[in-house]
Amino acid sequence: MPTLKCPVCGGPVEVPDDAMPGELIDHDCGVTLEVVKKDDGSFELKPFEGVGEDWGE
Amino acid sequence: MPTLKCPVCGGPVEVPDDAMPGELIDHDCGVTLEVVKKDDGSFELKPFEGVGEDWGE
Amino acid sequence: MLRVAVVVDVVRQEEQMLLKTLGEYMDARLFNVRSRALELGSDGLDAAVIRPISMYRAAYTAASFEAAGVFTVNQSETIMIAGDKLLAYARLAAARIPIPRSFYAADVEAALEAASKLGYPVVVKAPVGSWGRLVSRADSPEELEQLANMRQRLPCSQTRSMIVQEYLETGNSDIRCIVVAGTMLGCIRRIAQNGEWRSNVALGAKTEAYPANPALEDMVLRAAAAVKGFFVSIDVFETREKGYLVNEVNGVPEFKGFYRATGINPAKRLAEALLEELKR
Amino acid sequence: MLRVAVVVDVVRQEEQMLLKTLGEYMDARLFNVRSRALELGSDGLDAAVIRPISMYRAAYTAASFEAAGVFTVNQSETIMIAGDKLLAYARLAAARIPIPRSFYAADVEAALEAASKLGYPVVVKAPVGSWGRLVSRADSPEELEQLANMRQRLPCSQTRSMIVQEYLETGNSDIRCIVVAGTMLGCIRRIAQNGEWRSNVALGAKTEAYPANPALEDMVLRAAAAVKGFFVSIDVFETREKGYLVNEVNGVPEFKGFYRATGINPAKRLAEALLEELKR
Amino acid sequence: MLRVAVVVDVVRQEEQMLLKTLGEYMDARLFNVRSRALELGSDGLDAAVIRPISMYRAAYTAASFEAAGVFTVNQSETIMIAGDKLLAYARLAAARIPIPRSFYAADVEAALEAASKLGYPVVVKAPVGSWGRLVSRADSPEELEQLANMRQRLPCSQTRSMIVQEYLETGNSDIRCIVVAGTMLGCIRRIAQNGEWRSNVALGAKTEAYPANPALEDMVLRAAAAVKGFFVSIDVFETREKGYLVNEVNGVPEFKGFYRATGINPAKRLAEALLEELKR
Amino acid sequence: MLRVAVVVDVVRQEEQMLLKTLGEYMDARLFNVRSRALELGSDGLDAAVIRPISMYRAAYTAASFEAAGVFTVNQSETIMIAGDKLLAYARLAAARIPIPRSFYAADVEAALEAASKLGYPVVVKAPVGSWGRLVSRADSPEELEQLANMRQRLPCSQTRSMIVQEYLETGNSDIRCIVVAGTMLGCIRRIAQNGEWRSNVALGAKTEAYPANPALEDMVLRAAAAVKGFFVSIDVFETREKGYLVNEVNGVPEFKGFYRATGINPAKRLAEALLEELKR
Ligand SMILES: Nc1ncnc2c1ncn2[C@@H]1O[C@H](COP(=O)(O)OP(=O)(O)O)[C@@H](O)[C@H]1O
Ligand SMILES: Nc1ncnc2c1ncn2[C@@H]1O[C@H](COP(=O)(O)OP(=O)(O)O)[C@@H](O)[C@H]1O
Ligand SMILES: Nc1ncnc2c1ncn2[C@@H]1O[C@H](COP(=O)(O)OP(=O)(O)O)[C@@H](O)[C@H]1O
Ligand SMILES: Nc1ncnc2c1ncn2[C@@H]1O[C@H](COP(=O)(O)OP(=O)(O)O)[C@@H](O)[C@H]1O
Ligand SMILES: [Mg+2]
Ligand SMILES: [Mg+2]
Ligand SMILES: [Mg+2]
Ligand SMILES: [Mg+2]
Ligand SMILES: [Zn+2]
Ligand SMILES: [Zn+2]
Ligand SMILES: [Zn+2]
Ligand SMILES: [Zn+2]
Repeated sequence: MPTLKCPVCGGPVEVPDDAMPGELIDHDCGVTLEVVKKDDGSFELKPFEGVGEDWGE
Repeated sequence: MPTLKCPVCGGPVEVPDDAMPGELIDHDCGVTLEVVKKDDGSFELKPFEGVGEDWGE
Repeated sequence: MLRVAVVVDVVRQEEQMLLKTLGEYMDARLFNVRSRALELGSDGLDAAVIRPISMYRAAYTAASFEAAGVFTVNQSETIMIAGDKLLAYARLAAARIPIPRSFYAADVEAALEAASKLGYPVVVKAPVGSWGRLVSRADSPEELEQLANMRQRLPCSQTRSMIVQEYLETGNSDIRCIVVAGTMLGCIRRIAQNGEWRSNVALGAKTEAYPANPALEDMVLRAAAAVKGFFVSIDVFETREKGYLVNEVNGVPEFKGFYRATGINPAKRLAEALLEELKR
Repeated sequence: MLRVAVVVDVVRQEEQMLLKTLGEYMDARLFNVRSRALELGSDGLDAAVIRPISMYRAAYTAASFEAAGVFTVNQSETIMIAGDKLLAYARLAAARIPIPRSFYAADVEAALEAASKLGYPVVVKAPVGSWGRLVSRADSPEELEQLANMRQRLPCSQTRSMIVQEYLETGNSDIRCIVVAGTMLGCIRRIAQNGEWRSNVALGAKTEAYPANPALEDMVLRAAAAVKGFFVSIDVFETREKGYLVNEVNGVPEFKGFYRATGINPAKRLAEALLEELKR
Repeated sequence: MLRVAVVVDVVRQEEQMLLKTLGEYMDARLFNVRSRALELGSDGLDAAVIRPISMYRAAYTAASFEAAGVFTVNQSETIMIAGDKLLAYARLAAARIPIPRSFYAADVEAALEAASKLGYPVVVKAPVGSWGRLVSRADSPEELEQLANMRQRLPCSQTRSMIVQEYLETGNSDIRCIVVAGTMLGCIRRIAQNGEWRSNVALGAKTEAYPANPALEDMVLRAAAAVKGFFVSIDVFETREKGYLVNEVNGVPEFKGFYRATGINPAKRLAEALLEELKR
Repeated sequence: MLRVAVVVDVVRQEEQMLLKTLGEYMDARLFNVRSRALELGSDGLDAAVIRPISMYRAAYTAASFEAAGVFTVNQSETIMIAGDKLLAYARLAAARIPIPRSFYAADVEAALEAASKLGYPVVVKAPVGSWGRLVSRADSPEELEQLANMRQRLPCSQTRSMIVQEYLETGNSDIRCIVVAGTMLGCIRRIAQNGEWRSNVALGAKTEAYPANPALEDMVLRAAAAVKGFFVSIDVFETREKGYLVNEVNGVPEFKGFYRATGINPAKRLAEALLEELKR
């Protein structure tokens, strides 16, 4: 399980081995992070923009 | 007092002689109309877009 | 080999299950609609399982694939109707499926008129929205007026629109039934958290398996058919006075909780049904 | 006597004509959706002519009447599809009716990808909107990126969604054809104001009668049928390279300018068609 | 001759009165901010009377004129503070002027905490807004939570922000006092329509003259000074328990109703005060 | 012991540094505005360091503390002015500090007028916003009209407002200088990513230390004073033709990149300056 750095607070974030781009992770600092695949195939985390009015189950 | 035509319903709208561009008039058809000055100096009516969140007394 | 896209905007557990399970039956790949454009009418796939959480992203990807004749689960028509409570109620009512007594109110005045016909309390909901977010209860005309006025300040036409509905005694719970290709897989009951009347899991509701019965199953299957749903969940109220009523249809159903409570894996059933459908 | 409601939110000249003309054939009354609630499934009418300017008000009143089996012009399905350019294009394309080459783009990155496939300039439009308001042209990736970024700041999911489309040489004009009950009444041409490429009357376009021809009529009638339209207008582009293409369908058509340019009164034709339909 | 602009976005009776009256004392011209750009720091005027109904249009035109040293009524600082109830309360409280007991709540949880300290009912208002539009009352935690949740759906940060405030027994009325250049011109009382607790004229309130008294006048003048207001109205609550409290300051005051009830013409007083100010 | 709150909505690296460093000098505690209500005028603290990312949350917490006489860094006035580019430009211009030539435009027509005076290309920005998000460039009247029209569809009055500004040749870079209590700590240069003209770090800009000089320092300190900033960053354009110009003031400055490039720790300097200030 790789540990990535939170782009907002700099703290550690555990990302599952089989993570997929598009997965969301809530972080302690108060931000939701999204798993994004970089061009070189590795993962990074990006703050996730809030949900819109039509999002739901 | 000139009578202009409502651009929405086609009905008559009475506009005061001393009307100023920017004046608002509510019309029967359900629309608020704004007095606008044309290039030739005469008046016309345009539907007035709704007020925003920061409009008030 | 059959080729299917799992279309997403974010990847929840459901989408991971779908990708894994479908991958055992066919060539399944992820399609992230946030980074890729989709040509209307371009081809190359046999089917698309539509999973964006955003209703419009779901409907628009489905429609784009349909333009090319790709089989979509669900089709855009189902997604649009299921995603819009008012259109869904109308479809169900037209098919003589029982629903809560409901009015469409475009404005404050209309909402007050509707409530005066229904009697208080009333439930007010927006056609679009989920997780209980735009579902409110008004106990008096004052409260309703305040609420309806606030609603008129929302920026989207659909969230300004109101469904004014009788408040039903449901034990603060509802029943979610999952349907795949005309078969009901099973049901769960969602029971609202203490102090909350809305039984959304996002609002803390607990889930448990709920034993089906023929009356329920019949109504649920008719509801799924009325919206032309291939893979949908049907949310049902059980009331003492009126029996079962359909409250909601979901065209991109979450099923993590369902799987946990019942042991039934909708992803597997969907994969099998899809295979069968595409062979035809 | 047959009873029909003319459902409005604002009473334009069109609605006055409809009320007057329908009143000569049946018992026609105004229904203002802004002040009156509408029960889903309540009865008492034979037909409803749906005329709110707001697309959702139109669709929701239609659906509410349909829940009771009232005949609606147009039905909610037509209004929803015609009111949403992406759903409309998808329906038309699925019916093999020619449309501008178009992509669905959910986000900036997707829009850029679409444009790089189409080549610049491209047209970017929102699925919902009219009067040319959310229709833009981007001449370069920089301009498109800026535009698409701005779009993502709009408050409603539907106006954030983008259709990225080839820019067509149309002489800055389009052809509007009006269809009632499977018959094309006639066509007008709208020619954009000087310096403007969009031929919306709201943006200053001039209108003139346009002589129909069998190829156009055939395409227009197939388009109306594809969206199940009873009373719709079909907007067509005429291009040197690709011939006729359907650009847009309107489910609550304005016809003041059409009447002025052609002398044909759609309200009268609608009244007659409605009478015939209801007698069946 | 002194040159003054009357800056507007729409022209109400107030602006017509101002233009006419100011015109008797100086060269007064209309400046419509919707059609004309304003360079920051461009000169040519002695004063600008700022009258846009939109708070930001008012503040931004004032600021643009101030960049060039033009005397503005009111200055942008006053307009921004008066236009924002939270900034205004803070300024008043810092100047030891009595206000309703109030909390700033950024979110639902914070709002519930504030209300539990205040006791129910509470008033919840947005910092920006008028005509009573975003002013609500919550009688219970359930109602407050529902309301606060809805608030979080509004599109602008300022309308999502909440002031949670004690509900005061005011006889459903307030007192509006008009101040010009450090002098209180007079007061009116606004009494809410039957069944309404908010005394906004836009919500049907009736107005009548209200006799001033030294205690009221002293508080009102200190309030006007605290926000550096040249021409403002100060809205005051009169309560049995706490006496007078300032509820609101208006930086672009309407005075049509004041004029009718008191016979005092604020436009005339403003013209004279402006003349005096500019002579200095 | 002195008591200070570090007010946050999200805890970035900056806030962690502040909390740790201030904690070495005084009793420093975190105050999360998203979960806690703040009474206007309640006491108990000596100072509050205002750090919410949301401008209004920052301004409102500052104002709430000021109502009780708590020393705030920055004060609400500074936060409101720095957070609003138009108010900031006006303040700077009134203090005779050079800024880009700028117009306030409330609507499309006004924007076109401003641009025709400036000549193309022009920069169009909203008063509120950061990270380059509402900063666009228009190369022609057509592009500007399209852009300005889109802007009018945004939901908040402030983001509909436009600053139309000369486009300056800055080498796609700007200089950020940090000021604490009247002292300039140092500067960095931010250079835009390839293909991007905006030098925001959020848009990929690189940072490097920038050696100060007396002319720059003088202008920067005057700018900080003009907005009454205790701890602010001043963003400066360096142009061949006009020399240094102030483009922006930040009232809740990010300083992670500054620290990395210069080795200067603003948190430490702030703690010392605060100690000194509070001892007085
Ligand atoms: N008419 C009603 N009477 C009683 N409870 C209701 C009613 N409508 C909704 N609810 C409760 O509120 C919850 C959310 O409402 P629903 O219509 O399902 O909207 P959502 O799409 O947000 O889930 C339901 O699951 C149910 O518990
Ligand atoms: N792909 C295109 N190529 C050229 N012109 C177009 C294109 N799409 C739209 N237009 C022009 O813009 C106008 C408005 O676009 P349209 O799609 O009809 O949206 P609206 O619903 O706002 O009328 C059209 O009438 C036409 O003149
Ligand atoms: N704390 C309160 N207690 C009782 N009534 C209130 C309170 N706050 C507001 N009101 C009533 O609501 C009306 C509108 O509130 P106000 O704060 O003035 O906002 P607006 O800017 O919309 O006028 C007031 O005129 C008053 O009648
Ligand atoms: N008038 C201008 N001329 C040239 N570049 C500009 C101009 N205004 C802004 N920029 C560029 O755009 C960036 C963002 O603009 P800015 O006004 O700082 O807004 P933000 O608050 O979003 O950072 C600036 O850092 C600068 O690189
Ligand atoms: Mg539900
Ligand atoms: Mg069109
Ligand atoms: Mg008030
Ligand atoms: Mg900047
Ligand atoms: Zn973090
Ligand atoms: Zn009219
Ligand atoms: Zn739902
Ligand atoms: Zn007010």
